[in-house]
Amino acid sequence: MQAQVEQWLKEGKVDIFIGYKKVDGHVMPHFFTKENIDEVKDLVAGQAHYSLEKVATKVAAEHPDMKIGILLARDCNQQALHVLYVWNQLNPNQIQTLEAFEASSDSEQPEVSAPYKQQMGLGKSMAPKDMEAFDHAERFSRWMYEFSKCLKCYGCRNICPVCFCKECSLEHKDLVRAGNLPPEIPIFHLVRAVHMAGRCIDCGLCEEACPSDIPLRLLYRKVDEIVQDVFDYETGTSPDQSPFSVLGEKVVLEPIPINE
Amino acid sequence: MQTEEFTPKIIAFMCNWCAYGAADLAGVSRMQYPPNIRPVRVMCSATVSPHHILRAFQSGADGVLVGG
Amino acid sequence: MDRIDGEEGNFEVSVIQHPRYVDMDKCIACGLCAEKCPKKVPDEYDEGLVKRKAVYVQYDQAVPLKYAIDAEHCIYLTKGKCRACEKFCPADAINFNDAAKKIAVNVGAVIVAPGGETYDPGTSDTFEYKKYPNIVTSIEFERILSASGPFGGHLVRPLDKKEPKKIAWVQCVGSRDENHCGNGYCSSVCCTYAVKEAMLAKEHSGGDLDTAIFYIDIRTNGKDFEQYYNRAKDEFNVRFIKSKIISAPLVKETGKHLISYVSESGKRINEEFDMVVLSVGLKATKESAELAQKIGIDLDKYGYAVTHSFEPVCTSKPGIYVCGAFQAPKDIPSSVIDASAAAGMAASKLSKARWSMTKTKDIPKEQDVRGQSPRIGVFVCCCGTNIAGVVDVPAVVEYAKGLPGVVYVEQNMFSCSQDTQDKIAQSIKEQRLNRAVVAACTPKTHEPLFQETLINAGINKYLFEMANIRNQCSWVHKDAPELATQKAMDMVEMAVAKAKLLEPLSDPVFEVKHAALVIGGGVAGMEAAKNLAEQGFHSYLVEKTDSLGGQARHLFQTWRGEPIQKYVSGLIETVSANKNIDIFFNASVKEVEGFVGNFKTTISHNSGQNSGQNSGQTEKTSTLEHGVTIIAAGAAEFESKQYLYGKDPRVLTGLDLQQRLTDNDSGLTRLNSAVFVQCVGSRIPERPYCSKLCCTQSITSALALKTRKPEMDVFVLYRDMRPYGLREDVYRKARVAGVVFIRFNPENEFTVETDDAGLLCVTFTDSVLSHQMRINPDLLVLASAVVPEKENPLAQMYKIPQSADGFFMEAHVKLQPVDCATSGVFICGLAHAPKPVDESITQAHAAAARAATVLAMENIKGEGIISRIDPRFCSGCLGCINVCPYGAISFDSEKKVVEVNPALCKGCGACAAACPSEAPILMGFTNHQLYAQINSALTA
Amino acid sequence: MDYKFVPSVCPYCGTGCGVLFEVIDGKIVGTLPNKTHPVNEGKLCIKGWNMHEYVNSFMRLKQPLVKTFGRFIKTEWDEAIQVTADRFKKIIDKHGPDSVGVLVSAKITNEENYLAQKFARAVIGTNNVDHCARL
Repeated sequence: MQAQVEQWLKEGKVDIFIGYKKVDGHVMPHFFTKENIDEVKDLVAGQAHYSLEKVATKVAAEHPDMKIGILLARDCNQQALHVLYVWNQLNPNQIQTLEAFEASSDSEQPEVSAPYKQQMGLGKSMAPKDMEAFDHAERFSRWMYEFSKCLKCYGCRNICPVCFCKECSLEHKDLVRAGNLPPEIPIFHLVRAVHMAGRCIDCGLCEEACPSDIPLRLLYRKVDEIVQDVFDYETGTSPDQSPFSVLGEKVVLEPIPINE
Repeated sequence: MQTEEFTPKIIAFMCNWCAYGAADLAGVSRMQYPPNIRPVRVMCSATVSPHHILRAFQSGADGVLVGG
Repeated sequence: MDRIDGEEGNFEVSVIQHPRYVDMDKCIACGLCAEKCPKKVPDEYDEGLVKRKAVYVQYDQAVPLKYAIDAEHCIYLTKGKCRACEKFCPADAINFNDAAKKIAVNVGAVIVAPGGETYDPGTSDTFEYKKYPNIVTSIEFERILSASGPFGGHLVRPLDKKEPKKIAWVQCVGSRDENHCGNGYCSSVCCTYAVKEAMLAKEHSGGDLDTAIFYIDIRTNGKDFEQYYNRAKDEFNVRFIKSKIISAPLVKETGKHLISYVSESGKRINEEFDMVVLSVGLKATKESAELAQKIGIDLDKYGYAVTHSFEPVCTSKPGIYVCGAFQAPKDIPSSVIDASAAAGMAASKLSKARWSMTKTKDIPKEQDVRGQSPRIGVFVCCCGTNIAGVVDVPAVVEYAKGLPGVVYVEQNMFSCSQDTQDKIAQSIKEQRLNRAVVAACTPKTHEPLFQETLINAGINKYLFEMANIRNQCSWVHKDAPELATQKAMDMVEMAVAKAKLLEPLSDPVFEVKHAALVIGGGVAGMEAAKNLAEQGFHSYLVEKTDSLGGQARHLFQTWRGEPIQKYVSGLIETVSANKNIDIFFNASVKEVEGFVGNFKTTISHNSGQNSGQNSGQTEKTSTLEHGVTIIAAGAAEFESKQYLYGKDPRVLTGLDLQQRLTDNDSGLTRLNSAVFVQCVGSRIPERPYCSKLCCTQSITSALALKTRKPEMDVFVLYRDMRPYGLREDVYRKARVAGVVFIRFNPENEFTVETDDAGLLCVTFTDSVLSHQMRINPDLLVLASAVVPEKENPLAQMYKIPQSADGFFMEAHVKLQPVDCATSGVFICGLAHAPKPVDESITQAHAAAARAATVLAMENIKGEGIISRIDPRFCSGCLGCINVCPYGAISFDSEKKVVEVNPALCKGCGACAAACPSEAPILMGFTNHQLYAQINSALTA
Repeated sequence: MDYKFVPSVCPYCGTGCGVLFEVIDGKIVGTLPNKTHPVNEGKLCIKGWNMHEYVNSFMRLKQPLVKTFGRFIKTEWDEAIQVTADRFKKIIDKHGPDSVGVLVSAKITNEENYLAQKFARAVIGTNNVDHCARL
């Protein structure tokens, strides 16, 4: 891995390589360049939980011609790149990727949920289909409980590798009013969920960043599943189509009666 | 506790070229329906975004109809 | 029409306007007159299935929506007393003193479009239609299915209002029938409408309905109709039974009707149906015959206006044109094409008079209200009792007074009347209002009127909002006046909330380049260019080969027997000599930019203009500026890889034979037998459409062979013979002449071989006899499909979609059959759909007429309600480009943001919904405005 | 080229969350939570998430100001401290030390906060000390 990056930097195949380095015991993102090429020996992959893709978009915005190398430490990194290519936020010709040795994600490991959470809210390890065990009223009250915990830190959005809007709807004063805490339930999270449909790659960073442990992955998995069912679009698998260009034969959304 | 009959408040987004015209025609034909619907005319149902629907629910609507 | 004098270019026409007894200016269509009128009359619109009153509107969608008194039935007008309507009319609109008026007009051309009527099966009542209510005509059935019909769209039998379980359609009632009614022609429309009715009936009934269509030939030869027929067969399980039905006797006890027919396997079958629908044909009316006599135009033996294949909308009298079902029985798209063509033909003769009678209006200067705080005026309409009878209007007025931003509220009896309009304009000026809300009827009909009032008051017309408290409130909530009043208040509040946020908009104006680009130098392209040239517009005619004429160069005769070559060479000569037409040979379109009024098309072509012969010349590119594009790119004949085509000289395509007939090939008279095979390459899974023209072409070719050598054996193997409309005559003529038509089963083996003796050997299964048969003809003619160019690059360049079959798609199949979805692009000829030469000519003139509506204008005014992108918010994700159906959005790669082309944007707002950042703003319907409406709807 | 990630501690409250600053072309363009920091374990509050904004804010004070005749005038540290000390002295002389209160910010370090309360009690002589992280 280190040798490859060193070679790329020397050959000029990449101008900058975004990877990880251990600093004071913390694995953290690091820019490797030709100027500091001796640092490449410190390049690590490890249990890295940062969105290097999002960092790359910031670099690319400043330097559209710069050749950027990115370490793929988790399988969702590549998917995030695809999404960013699809939405024209990164130019695939500008990006070189290097797969780290441990390709599989370790964020998949669910954390243990306390019995209280299981009872009152939504356990973090839940899959959308598990939710279907509850009736609509139950699901509704569980979600409202989860949303009521929101501190409106915007961490889920800020950390999200595929959130790139210059102007975010979550700061639109007609949609999410400033000042209110918690944000008017549930609009903040549902607006975000709508935007995640066909964009979320289930990397789990949002849930990790959430100080209130709102099970955001479950929410976004659900909307992505709908997109997949209706449009047969699998988010992040291909760099060259957006869900808007996929037209379904005929979209039938079954109406579901509200349980009394 | 007294229970009142539930009359949902419904916001209807209606496409100018079809559903809105159809609602007009329902009027011309004097068809009768309950008065708890509030029509919002739009130029095409395509312009109705999830935001509008969420905003409607957020503002207290019990149902949202998109006609187009 | 009273009388007509004069000649082409100068007709004196006298028209009688019959009294309506209702003042159109005063009538507000409240319907009170009809409510009070005591006289009931069978409703013609609902085919007499329900009653109307003597004062009535013909149907709910009537334009203008104004009442009229039926003098034949009105009690006062027939017996001298009543006048109930007059007493109750709140608008004082009834005028019994109304009298017939004679109106004289001086015109240069006359277009006759009296239409036709359906055949009345009661005239020669073999079905006993008059006697039995469960035998209905197809038009009655349409009304039964309609939501606004007599049973509210509920499918029931008229006799006992029970839901039918089995319905039979009987085709060719009053068509293809010389015995009962003398209507020897095919009515063209009934097969497809029967298919539609059967499918709709199935949808209405929820699935367990059994539908059977009894037919002679299924003639679904219109664009995409064959696919529709296939769907009915395969997906909807509509039964299609080839059998001519002549009676359907009643089975006494059950109210059912018995139909007996012979099945494919030759068995006689008796089947009972709950309802029988007679698919009645079309016919010319007695009135149109009288009209024709007054005008002095010739009619054929069926009463249709005589026309010529090469001038399909010209009557026998110059300057008088015909369109629609008076020319021949035809469906909506054909009638609409005809109508545009007739207008185009008339316009080509009247181009000098264009704009000569226009007047311009003085418009007061528009005040700039930007930056002012809103001063909203609310005008609440009573609409007589229409609104005030249900909604408490004074309460709404009071409520409106308390709404933020409202500075003035007025109550009007009739907001749309002229004096109220003046009053509103006056109030706007006096109260210095900068926004206006009218709470009345629907913006669909009245917004333009009130916008005009705003313009007259000197404020921007987009500073206006309507609250629809009539059509969507008082009329539909009669029984809940309190709640209706509450709703009306909410609606006014919503309108005010939006009005507060309205901004003045301007309609963009674009200059028009007064030239047309016509792509394709076949008959359609040439006719279109010629028509435009005659209208005084310049055309660039782009032909991909080195000569004009297209497919028509191979054609021999029309079905009427008119020689095509003479016509084509004459047309080529006219077009080549016309100074208004520049022709480019060996030309192809390379690049297209721009939009309606301002296209810029780059073509490559050989350098010699107007001379196709020197194709050795060097290639050149030219960039043409034009306001419209007419696509007449044509189509080719299918080349079969089967049936020894290209391998045995005795096997020809339909066009090959036409070419030999044109060349008067002496070899043809040496033949002793010929076989025509229909549907070669058409109506098959990979090419499911019907090629429409081949049946008639084979018939004319067969007849031509028979004429040359009467003793020749001529066979036509067919699936359904489709000589629609008046072409049925030539089909009959061919059968009389001894051409043998054999229906074969395409699912069984069909082979063409040469046997040991070197004879051609055609083997097929006769579907009547279910026997395998064999013919050894001297000539085999493959009636081959019409094949368009799939993935034509023009589709991409002009952003006009192609169907799965490769034909260009029109904007609306029925109502805009020559317009494309891209404004300023029109389509005609084979590139649109398979069609014979006369229909190509008609469509070419229609395309020219539609194109002229753009070319005749100095500039085009766009709509103010379009999308704009706020570049500060755009992240350049291109999502909006994907969802824009009009291709109006493009990406600026320098600024990394998208832009909307105001000429292409139609204001649908799909971009605004797709954008996660809300960067696109649909002017007049901004998110901000919609959120305000939503909030105010729910705050009460 | 000056691209780096700089680990730091959030200055807002006393929790001491670990953050990373994204530095591109020498400018802080973003803040990320330190995923492995024992205090916040990869989470931040809204203030922490937006630290980079005030660093680059045009409203940020970069120089001491002295209010003279109702207007703030830019000055040097020596003068600013001198003026402050003089005014405090006058006030304490006239109204006693309890007429002064010290409000301390979460944006400074723990040690600085300690110094501030020491300053209040030992130098000014008052217990009127408070801090926004006194939750």
